Amino acid sequence: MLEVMNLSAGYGAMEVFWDLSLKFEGGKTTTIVGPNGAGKSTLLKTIMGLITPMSGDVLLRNESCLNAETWQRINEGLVLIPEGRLLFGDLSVEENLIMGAYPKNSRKSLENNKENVFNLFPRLKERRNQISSTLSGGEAQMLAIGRGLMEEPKICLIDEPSLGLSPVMTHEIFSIFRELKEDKLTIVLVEQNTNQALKIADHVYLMQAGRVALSEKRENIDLKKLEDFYFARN
Amino acid sequence: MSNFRIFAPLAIVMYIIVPFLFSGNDYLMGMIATALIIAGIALAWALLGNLGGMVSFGHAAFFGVGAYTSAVLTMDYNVPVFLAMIIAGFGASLASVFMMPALRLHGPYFALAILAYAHIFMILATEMTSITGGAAGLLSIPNLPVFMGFDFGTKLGGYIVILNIVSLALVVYHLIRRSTYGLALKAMHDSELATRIVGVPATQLKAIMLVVSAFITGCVGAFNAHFINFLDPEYAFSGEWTVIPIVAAIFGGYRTLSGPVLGALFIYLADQLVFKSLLPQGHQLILGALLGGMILLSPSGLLPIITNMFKRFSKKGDAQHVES
Amino acid sequence: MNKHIIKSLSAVALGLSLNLVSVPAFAENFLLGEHTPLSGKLARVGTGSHRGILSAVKVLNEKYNGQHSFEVKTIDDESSPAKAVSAVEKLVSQGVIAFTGGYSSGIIGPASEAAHKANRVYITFGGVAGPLSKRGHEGFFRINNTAGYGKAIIGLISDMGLKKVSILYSNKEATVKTAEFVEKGLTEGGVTIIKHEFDGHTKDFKSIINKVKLQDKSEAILMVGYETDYIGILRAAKLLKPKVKAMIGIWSLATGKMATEFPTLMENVYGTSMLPFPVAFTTSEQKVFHTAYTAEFDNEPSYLEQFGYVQTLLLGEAIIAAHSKGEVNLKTISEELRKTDQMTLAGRVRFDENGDNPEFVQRVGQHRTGKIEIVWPLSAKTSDKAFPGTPWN
Amino acid sequence: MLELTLQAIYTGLLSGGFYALVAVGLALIFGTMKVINLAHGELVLLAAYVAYATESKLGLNPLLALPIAMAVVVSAALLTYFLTNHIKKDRELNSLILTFGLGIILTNSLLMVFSANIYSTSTEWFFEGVVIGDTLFSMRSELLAFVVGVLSLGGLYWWLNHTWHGRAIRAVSSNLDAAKLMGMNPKQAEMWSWGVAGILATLAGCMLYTTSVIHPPIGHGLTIKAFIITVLAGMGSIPGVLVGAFLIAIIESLTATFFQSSLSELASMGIFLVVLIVLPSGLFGNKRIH
Repeated sequence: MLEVMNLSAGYGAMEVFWDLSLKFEGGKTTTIVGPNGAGKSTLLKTIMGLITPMSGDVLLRNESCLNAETWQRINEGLVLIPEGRLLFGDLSVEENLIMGAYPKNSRKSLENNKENVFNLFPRLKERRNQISSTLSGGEAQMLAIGRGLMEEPKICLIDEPSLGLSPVMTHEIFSIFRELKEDKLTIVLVEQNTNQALKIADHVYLMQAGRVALSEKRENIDLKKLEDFYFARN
Repeated sequence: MSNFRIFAPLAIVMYIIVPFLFSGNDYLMGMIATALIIAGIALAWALLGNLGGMVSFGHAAFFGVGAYTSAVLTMDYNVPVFLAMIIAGFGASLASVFMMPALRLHGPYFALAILAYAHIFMILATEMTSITGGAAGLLSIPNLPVFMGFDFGTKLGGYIVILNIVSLALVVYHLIRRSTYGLALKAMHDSELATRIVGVPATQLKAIMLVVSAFITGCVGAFNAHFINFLDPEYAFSGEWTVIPIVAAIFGGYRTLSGPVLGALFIYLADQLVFKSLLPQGHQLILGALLGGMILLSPSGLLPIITNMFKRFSKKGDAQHVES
Repeated sequence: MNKHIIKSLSAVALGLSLNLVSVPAFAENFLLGEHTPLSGKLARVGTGSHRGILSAVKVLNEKYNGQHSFEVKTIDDESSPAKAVSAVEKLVSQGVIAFTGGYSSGIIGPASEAAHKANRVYITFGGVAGPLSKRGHEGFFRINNTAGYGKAIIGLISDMGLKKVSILYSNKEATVKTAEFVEKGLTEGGVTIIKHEFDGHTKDFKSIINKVKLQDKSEAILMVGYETDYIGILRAAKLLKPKVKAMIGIWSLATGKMATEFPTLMENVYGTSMLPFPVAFTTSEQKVFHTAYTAEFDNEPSYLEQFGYVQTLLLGEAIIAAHSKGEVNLKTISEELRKTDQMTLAGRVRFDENGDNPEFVQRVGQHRTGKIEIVWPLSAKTSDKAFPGTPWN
Repeated sequence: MLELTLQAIYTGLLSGGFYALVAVGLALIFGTMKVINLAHGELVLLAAYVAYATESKLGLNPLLALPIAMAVVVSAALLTYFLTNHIKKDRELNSLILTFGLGIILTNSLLMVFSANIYSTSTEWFFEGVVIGDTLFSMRSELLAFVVGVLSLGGLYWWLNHTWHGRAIRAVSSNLDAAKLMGMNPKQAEMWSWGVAGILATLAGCMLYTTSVIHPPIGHGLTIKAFIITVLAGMGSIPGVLVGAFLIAIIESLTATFFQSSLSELASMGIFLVVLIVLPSGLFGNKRIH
């Protein structure tokens, strides 16, 4: 469904990852875990076209999409739910959600989807008129997820969804992802919260310092061993 | 090294060849001197822009304050002209101190705040009739004096004075850029956050750059007052003293040392000598088109083109020659 | 009333014809220099003055056809002193023998300084600052001055017998000086003056007019500014209708352009003007100017064109006179100019030792249904003034 | 005294509507592209000259010039956009030079075509007085300009909030990367913002011609005023532009009434500086600096 081949990218002259090759199967959930600074977020941004890779290729349904601009990739159903910082800070909560319905296919069901998001996150409904830059970290995260869902993704890249959320909230969010998974969405989940992430994963990558350190099917992964791996560098 | 390759021939041309060829031609000498006035402001502007990372839309303020300071000192208090010109630099620096609250602003906000200051200075000059002569301005401002037997009041004399002012400004700019200050400032330009972490007091450095830039501009303004012998608020604080130097600096490449100077010489002389004779009325149109084209085709300015030409020339082994 | 003009004209004509007879035709091309703002903020006035100068050159060439010719080289000074100085220097290097033109004291000052250094005569109408003529320049002449405008306005207001006048003036050099001159003259005559300063950016004059209406309660409004200011002031006044008996302006108000383009706005408004409009170009001199002007340009000439014409004509005649006596240079042209005493489109012209024209007194015209009648001084009037009278009643 | 004050505030309010109309196009473009269009005032002036030409050459009411003026000005705005878009490096700074150059070209072209003469509409209808309660005076054209200004800003506000093109402009102004992630094409949003700015400049130009006097050099002053209002508003905020414009205009007319007219600009510049230094991101801007 989605594949990156020998991908290298970074900011300016500073490379963040080198020669990455990962494969995300359709209808499956792939989790990428790894410490801060491993290049996970940069990888997602590169897949979305926000960052131009230095070399390598991104394949969407077996075709290179490097020539497609970010907004064209969105129309293919490829959606990134970014971390809370990428909100429209000076727009209200509700306006942020409405912006999510921008892709042509999702405009029709705008009202419906908005209600769904409000049902998922009653907190957002309470604060629908609040300017989003004044939200707390957890609320911002909810809004980012809600806005992503408004786009009606087919392939959903999720960047650190549990960041800043309470354990209860995290649990709820993951139950939403589980539902998405049941709807046969392709999910790429980047997480530091290994515990939760592994529960819904079909495949797991571990990234460290810009490289893939481990690639395994979920059933072959021993959480304990992974955590050893994980903290070995820290 | 590359600095030397540009400055050595430039200095030879400006100090020896130009006076040798044109000293009898008041028209050309006056023209080149005016181009150097623009060059002086452009250099001061670029210093603030390049090292301080601040785009100013209001250098006319420093120019005007310098001009009025020197004119009033020489006319009402009989201060010798050259001394008054230096005091004028301090006057402009003092004016820049009033602008320091604006240093906490960024980008276009800072640019506009400075523009507003310039405008306020112009209105004050118009309204403070007792000191500045108001809208009527000051006529018959003293000429540059005879000094050590040489009459600086001539076109050639004026040319030499402004050339020295610009050269000194270049030296100051160069020294600042090479100093630890300069390094800190460069780092600051790249990332303000980074310098804060490293512990460089960014605002303080910016303030120093503002004062230095104002000083240079003030001296240039004072020179112009004694060169043209006339001032009125609209002229002294005219937006042209801001805009043309900015255009010149960017045109020449404002991140380089010699760019603003070459840019000013080129812009002013090409406009006045070539475009004006091609299109006596509306020659500014060509200037506008040239600017636009330059920005689109060679965004880092004129200097890269010239240095490229240089390289080609030297490869051929031809005589070195700067056309500006 | 035209007797004087006719007399002096015929005297001039006689003098000229004598000249022509006594001097053998020795064809010479006289090169004149002109720097004037054709672009920048003074472009409008500069263009007007320029057209007058071109007309004068045309008239001179027709007059001396076959004997001498005149040519004017013009450089746009872009409303900038430095560029005006460059222009003068360049023109000198191209061999011009004298300068005509220039606008704004700030530009004329340095430019005439450069002409002085190059030993060239410089004649202008564009700068009224006092110090200009006190620099001891032998070759500096100007045909008009603040006083001439001021005297006309003071005369008019005294005739009206007004006791309280509001002066609205722009904070430019010429306007400030003129406003001060009028204030002084009128105050001495026992008139109460209230001044309101505005600047070139002022677009909305309702605030000032409202002050005149509610606080000053004066009997007349005197406007010292330029075309854009007048239009703004008159529109605001027409709206707020202060109880004044007259709306009076100075230059660029009683002009053909204003009369044709804004007939209702201008109704009953006074402004300085040498000639009525449509110009009853009655005298031969006026006809010559008008024919020459309209042959080249499609609008009606205003004071700018007239003054540019007059100064250049005077300069041309002085050059011819100097030439007929031998050498043409700063000294001889200046001498001839100083002998000038004649009636022109711009009134009587005579130069004192400073090069100023002490005879310069403007006349005042009043807009009447698309025309301009001369109403002051009595000796020149073409009609009685409609007083009290404003555009709104 | 009261009468004077009321009239001063009323006068300020009316010109504020016009100022807002001039400023909002600049704000819109700055929002999406972070580009300051220094030729904005010249575009307004261009529209005014089209209105003049329509009136004087075709003998039509200058307001009928709107469609032609719109075609001309919007094309000019889009051309400016395409050129600006081709700047490869340092766009924030270089666009200043580019648009400044375009402003020079426009001013001088107007000078060559229309000469340095001053023009103002000869249609008397615009200058008929409208008097409210015997104390508040205005000309029809001023009232018209105010209404057009406020309605345009209202319409723009609605458009930005309720249409997808408008929303895309807001999103791009707010956060470029996030906007791309919502499937928005920033180029398209930028183009729309220039086009709409062109339309607003056209309206402003026609209002300028019917309320005031035009000649070539005034374009630059309009840009500066627009810029000041935009910064005062907090870059990109539409309600902020309206409030900023009213604030500036009312302060100017109060100064003209109670001090003198030539100090108006000093007062508005002073207020501008004070606001800028106390609230660096403007009255309605984000509290975050930079």
